[in-house]
Amino acid sequence: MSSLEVTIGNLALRNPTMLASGVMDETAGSLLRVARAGAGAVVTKSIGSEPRKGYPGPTLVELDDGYINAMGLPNPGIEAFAAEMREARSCLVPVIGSIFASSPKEFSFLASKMQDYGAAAIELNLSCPHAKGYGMEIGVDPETVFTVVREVKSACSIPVFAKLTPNTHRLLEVAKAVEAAGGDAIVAINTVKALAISAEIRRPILSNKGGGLSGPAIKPIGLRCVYDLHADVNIPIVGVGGVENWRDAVEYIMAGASAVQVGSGVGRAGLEVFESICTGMQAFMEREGFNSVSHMVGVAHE
Amino acid sequence: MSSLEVTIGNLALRNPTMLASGVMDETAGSLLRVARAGAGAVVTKSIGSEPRKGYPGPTLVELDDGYINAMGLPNPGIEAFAAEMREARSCLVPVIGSIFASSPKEFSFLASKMQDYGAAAIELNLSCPHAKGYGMEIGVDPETVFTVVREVKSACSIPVFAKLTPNTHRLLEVAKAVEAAGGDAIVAINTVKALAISAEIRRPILSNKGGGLSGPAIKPIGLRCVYDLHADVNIPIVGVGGVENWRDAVEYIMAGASAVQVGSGVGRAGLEVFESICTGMQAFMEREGFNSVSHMVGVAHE
Amino acid sequence: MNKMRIATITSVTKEAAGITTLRFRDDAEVKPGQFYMIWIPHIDEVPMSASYTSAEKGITIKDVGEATHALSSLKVHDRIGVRGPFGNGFMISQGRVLIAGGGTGMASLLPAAEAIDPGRVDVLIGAKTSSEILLLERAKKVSNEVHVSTDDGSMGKKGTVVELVQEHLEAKRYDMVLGCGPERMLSALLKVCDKASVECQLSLERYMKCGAGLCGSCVIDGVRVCKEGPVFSSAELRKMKEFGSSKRDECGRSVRL
Amino acid sequence: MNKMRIATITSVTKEAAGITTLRFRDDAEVKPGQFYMIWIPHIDEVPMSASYTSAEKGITIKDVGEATHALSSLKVHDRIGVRGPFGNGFMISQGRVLIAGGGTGMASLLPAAEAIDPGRVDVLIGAKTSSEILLLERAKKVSNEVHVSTDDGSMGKKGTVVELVQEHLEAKRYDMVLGCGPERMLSALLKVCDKASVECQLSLERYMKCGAGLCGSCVIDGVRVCKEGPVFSSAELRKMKEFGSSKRDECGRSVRL
Ligand SMILES: Cc1cc2nc3c(=O)[nH]c(=O)nc-3n(C[C@H](O)[C@H](O)[C@H](O)COP(=O)(O)OP(=O)(O)OC[C@H]3O[C@@H](n4cnc5c(N)ncnc54)[C@H](O)[C@@H]3O)c2cc1C
Ligand SMILES: Cc1cc2nc3c(=O)[nH]c(=O)nc-3n(C[C@H](O)[C@H](O)[C@H](O)COP(=O)(O)OP(=O)(O)OC[C@H]3O[C@@H](n4cnc5c(N)ncnc54)[C@H](O)[C@@H]3O)c2cc1C
Ligand SMILES: Cc1cc2nc3c(=O)[nH]c(=O)nc-3n(C[C@H](O)[C@H](O)[C@H](O)COP(=O)(O)O)c2cc1C
Ligand SMILES: Cc1cc2nc3c(=O)[nH]c(=O)nc-3n(C[C@H](O)[C@H](O)[C@H](O)COP(=O)(O)O)c2cc1C
Ligand code: FES
Ligand code: FES
Repeated sequence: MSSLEVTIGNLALRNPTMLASGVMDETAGSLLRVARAGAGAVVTKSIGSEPRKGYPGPTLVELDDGYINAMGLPNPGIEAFAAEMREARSCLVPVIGSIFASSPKEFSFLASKMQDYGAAAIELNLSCPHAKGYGMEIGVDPETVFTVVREVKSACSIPVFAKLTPNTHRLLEVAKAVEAAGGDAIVAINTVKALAISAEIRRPILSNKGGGLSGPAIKPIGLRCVYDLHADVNIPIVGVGGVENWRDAVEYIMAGASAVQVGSGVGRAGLEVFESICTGMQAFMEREGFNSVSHMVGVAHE
Repeated sequence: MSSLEVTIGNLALRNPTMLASGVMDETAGSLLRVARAGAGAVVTKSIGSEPRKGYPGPTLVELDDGYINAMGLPNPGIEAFAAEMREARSCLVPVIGSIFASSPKEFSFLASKMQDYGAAAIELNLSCPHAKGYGMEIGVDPETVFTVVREVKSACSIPVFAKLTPNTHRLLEVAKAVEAAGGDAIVAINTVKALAISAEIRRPILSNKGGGLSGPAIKPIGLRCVYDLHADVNIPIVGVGGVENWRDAVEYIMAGASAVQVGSGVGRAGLEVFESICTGMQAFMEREGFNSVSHMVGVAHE
Repeated sequence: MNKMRIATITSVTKEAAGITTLRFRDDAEVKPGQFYMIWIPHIDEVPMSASYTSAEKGITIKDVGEATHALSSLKVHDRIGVRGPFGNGFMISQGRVLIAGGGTGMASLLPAAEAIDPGRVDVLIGAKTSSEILLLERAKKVSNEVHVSTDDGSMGKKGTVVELVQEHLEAKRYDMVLGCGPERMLSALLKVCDKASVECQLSLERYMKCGAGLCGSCVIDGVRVCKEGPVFSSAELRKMKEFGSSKRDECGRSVRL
Repeated sequence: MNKMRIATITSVTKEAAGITTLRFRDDAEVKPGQFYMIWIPHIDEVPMSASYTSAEKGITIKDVGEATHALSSLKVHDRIGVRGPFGNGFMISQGRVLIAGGGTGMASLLPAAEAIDPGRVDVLIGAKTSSEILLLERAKKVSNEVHVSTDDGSMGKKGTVVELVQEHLEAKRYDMVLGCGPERMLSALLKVCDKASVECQLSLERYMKCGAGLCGSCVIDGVRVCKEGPVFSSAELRKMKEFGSSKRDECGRSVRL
């Protein structure tokens, strides 16, 4: 029987699906629920130093083929998040702590807190497209990214993943900076800069105006990033963007991802999405003679 | 009655819809047909100095919400294109000559040819995401773009539009370079870098592997680019990306576009797309009390 | 998938002090107990239960802050954005039904009451004082057994609506209780129903951002109120540690109710 | 919208020298005269008419270059990608129908012949020499009137299939002619039909890249052969300046036929 187990660096997962940051992952209760639903790992909402309310509504636009969101990085702050992590840790699967910050020092501080809370790995959000001073403003500059990753690496001993933005022509340079700084994996992609307008109201729908596009609309974009990254970097890649069925997941893995994350798919396909990806992937692997997921990683390059 | 007439710089159009470059615009016959179908202007296929076959198939992947293409800039070359322009020029609407090249000098050469052929304006393709040495490799560098636009401007007297890529975080800088160099308008956006993989065949579907995403999937991305551009530059903007009905067109115009182009919409909604956008837009304008398209331009910023 | 539509206000009705009903046309099919996300341009987007579920939909708003104040101030011809309907709605069961609403809770309960044949539904409405008793006339159209309680005794029975429910459950056999109102009331209601061994379905409120089951801001014990709720059965409610005790604020912090 | 599917070859039949039929399962509904875009991984994607339109589809390939050679070399269990069906297909008309095919043109005509009640269809097959006469046995199953012409007279009438058509049109009343083959043949065929005042539908070939009505590489006088064609009526063909005289190469240059 084909095995779905994978490892990202030294992190072992029962299957290659993870919950993406920002979706049902702000509370212990929801993290535990997603783990029970079958995810191989769960990533927390991106947590910052201070509590943040996020933007006023609307924060989400629903499209036929995805969503545009500008939540504004709402989060309870790293102190209050201790309680959630304490409970979430009891989960069957690794809990990966996502963090955002505006300086290398702040990133290191948050990372060591997350490690203390029992996170199995850190995911650096270097890629939020709609929060001024955070996210992709940092993540498009290879030097800044290098510094952030190196400082976080020296501040903690658990694996450090860097989540990158597709909104730049310098993705590969940024990824190489992550690798050079000792980053353990690259997570690609965060949302794509986008906007929705209401013709009748004559203004942008999101209160923040700009937002980030996710879901099936961006799958071909994410797939391209993962494919290009696989050709250029040697650390593992986690594929994100529009994954909502086994075929999407297999495509990402063949492009070069060692695992995938599911965000919008939770809203669009329900929490069953993790189990149905795994069942479908296993059937595909048996049909096509793949014994393990690792044998599929990057085969589209051959 | 609300008027659909618009002007882009000194170019007057009977309505704000144009055929986008690369779609049914390689021959005089097809350009004339699209003009008859109701477009306010037609843009030719991007023409280079020499004939090019383009890539082997597959060159197109069809998706639920768009296409991924890597045609490879097939074109008959500027010399052979003289005959097409001679015939197409008899068309009721302006014919805009799109050109691609690998140096400022080559761009100028092609532009002056197009002017001789009777083009009403030039569109510089600075943004093709899948042809090595052309397109977006040039279009992400503000200095190169400045030089190209300035040289083309001095080589011809007709308006010069610069078509930009969304695959960069430097879009606004590039647009400002166009403006500073005397460019008459910005066309945004070209396709978004993308990939499609076949799980069963275990490889990318397009022969070129990477391609460009177009259609509804990228509408929110194009809208965002146009919105951001309108806030930052003062020359007119032509919106492209996923326009296939009047609502899409109105959204682009409210975001800041003076006109829109339709590419994928021709394949997805048929040649009727131009007429149906115009009819719908006119009805909307009458319902909402807009006398002219120019009154809608950029209103989403107010 | 619930795309935003723009709707025009067709009527504005002042129901009581600070309570306004807006009607608008929207073609979506809405079940009693479901809610909309309502966009008030330039202000905010907030969840509102459908208080009318026919072709001309309605919402009934209590003015408690910026968004609800702006909503309450809209006029005929003004425009709002609507997404939805979201959530599960009430399951209209067989047998005798008792409906118990506190405050704007009545807004989502009345469409449920109207969906039940008149002979088998009794309605109890609670408020602090008589001027806050909501939708009484509309309730009387669907049931001959409509009773009221006020904290100050200015109308109907003096006391809470939960006490009124308890009296009814003791006096008469009901097969189902439907409730909506402040969570402390709902938590007391669940106890009363459990004691009388009558099933209930209660509609909860949590801080909602996306409304679409995505962001997780509305979770109670990991359950999304916007998706798996807002209506929960006795069995589900009994399992929820946070029910009646804590909720999440805009930042996702746990706060006491 | 025509997404790529991966199909597995279920049978390979050598029809004649250099001519191969591949069968594969594809659930799309295909009309006679429509075509697929066939992806041969690592090689190319090329247009191929459906020569079988039942659940187990088929294509009949003439080996003329890299892609067709690779296709002709496939074995059972090999995989191809298929998009489509594309194009309009033949309109199956009332009355007596005469079918005239040259070369692999028979591939798209036979499904049309099979869709017409046997009593009212005659089939004419042309080729250079007897070994290149295609699908004769299959044609005989749908019509008692199957005739052959060869340039060298090695089988049937010596001469072109157009001459054979002319004879038939003179001898018998037909309501419609369906034709497919090299464009010079089709152009002669149109003249013959016009002279006899019989309507025809002819299937054209042009360089196709997208197959989906988008890129414009297949246009003839501004008309997309992949979308509005590949089958055109006499009236449409008469208006086309490029018909029978020029086509476009891979670069979009006009070249003589
Ligand atoms: C499923 C559901 C149905 C509802 N139905 C109705 C209804 O029919 N009629 C009615 O008057 N009210 C209803 N509400 C409550 C209503 O959404 C809030 O009163 C409103 O959002 C307050 O916004 P504000 O800006 O006016 O007040 P604020 O000053 O912003 O907040 C006042 C209080 O309202 C709550 N609140 C604020 N924003 C939200 C939000 N986005 N989601 C949930 N709660 C929020 C918080 O508890 C806050 O403390 C419903 C809430 C939910 C969750
Ligand atoms: C609608 C349609 C239906 C067709 N049906 C059949 C069929 O049933 N059986 C069959 O054997 N052939 C059919 N063809 C022709 C077939 O597509 C070409 O023979 C094939 O593409 C040649 O490819 P190659 O690489 O083998 O040859 P190449 O050496 O690449 O080319 C040989 C010649 O084939 C033509 N050709 C090449 N590529 C294309 C292309 N993408 N589109 C159109 N023509 C091309 C050109 O005229 C070229 O000169 C059809 C063509 C069209 C347009
Ligand atoms: C509502 C929402 C909130 C998100 N919040 C975060 C976040 O806090 N941190 C982060 O790194 N990514 C965030 N993302 C991005 C996702 O993790 C993911 O990268 C993106 O949505 C693409 O994946 P998908 O198509 O599966 O949603 C968010 C996405 C959505 C839709
Ligand atoms: C098949 C195809 C070919 C294209 N060729 C060109 C081209 O030659 N030059 C160019 O500037 N843009 C080209 N484009 C990009 C379009 O002009 C347009 O910018 C893009 O497709 C987004 O618009 P749409 O969503 O309306 O298609 C091409 C697009 C497609 C789909
Ligand atoms: S409000 Fe976002 S999940 Fe419920
Ligand atoms: S092949 Fe592209 S339009 Fe016909």
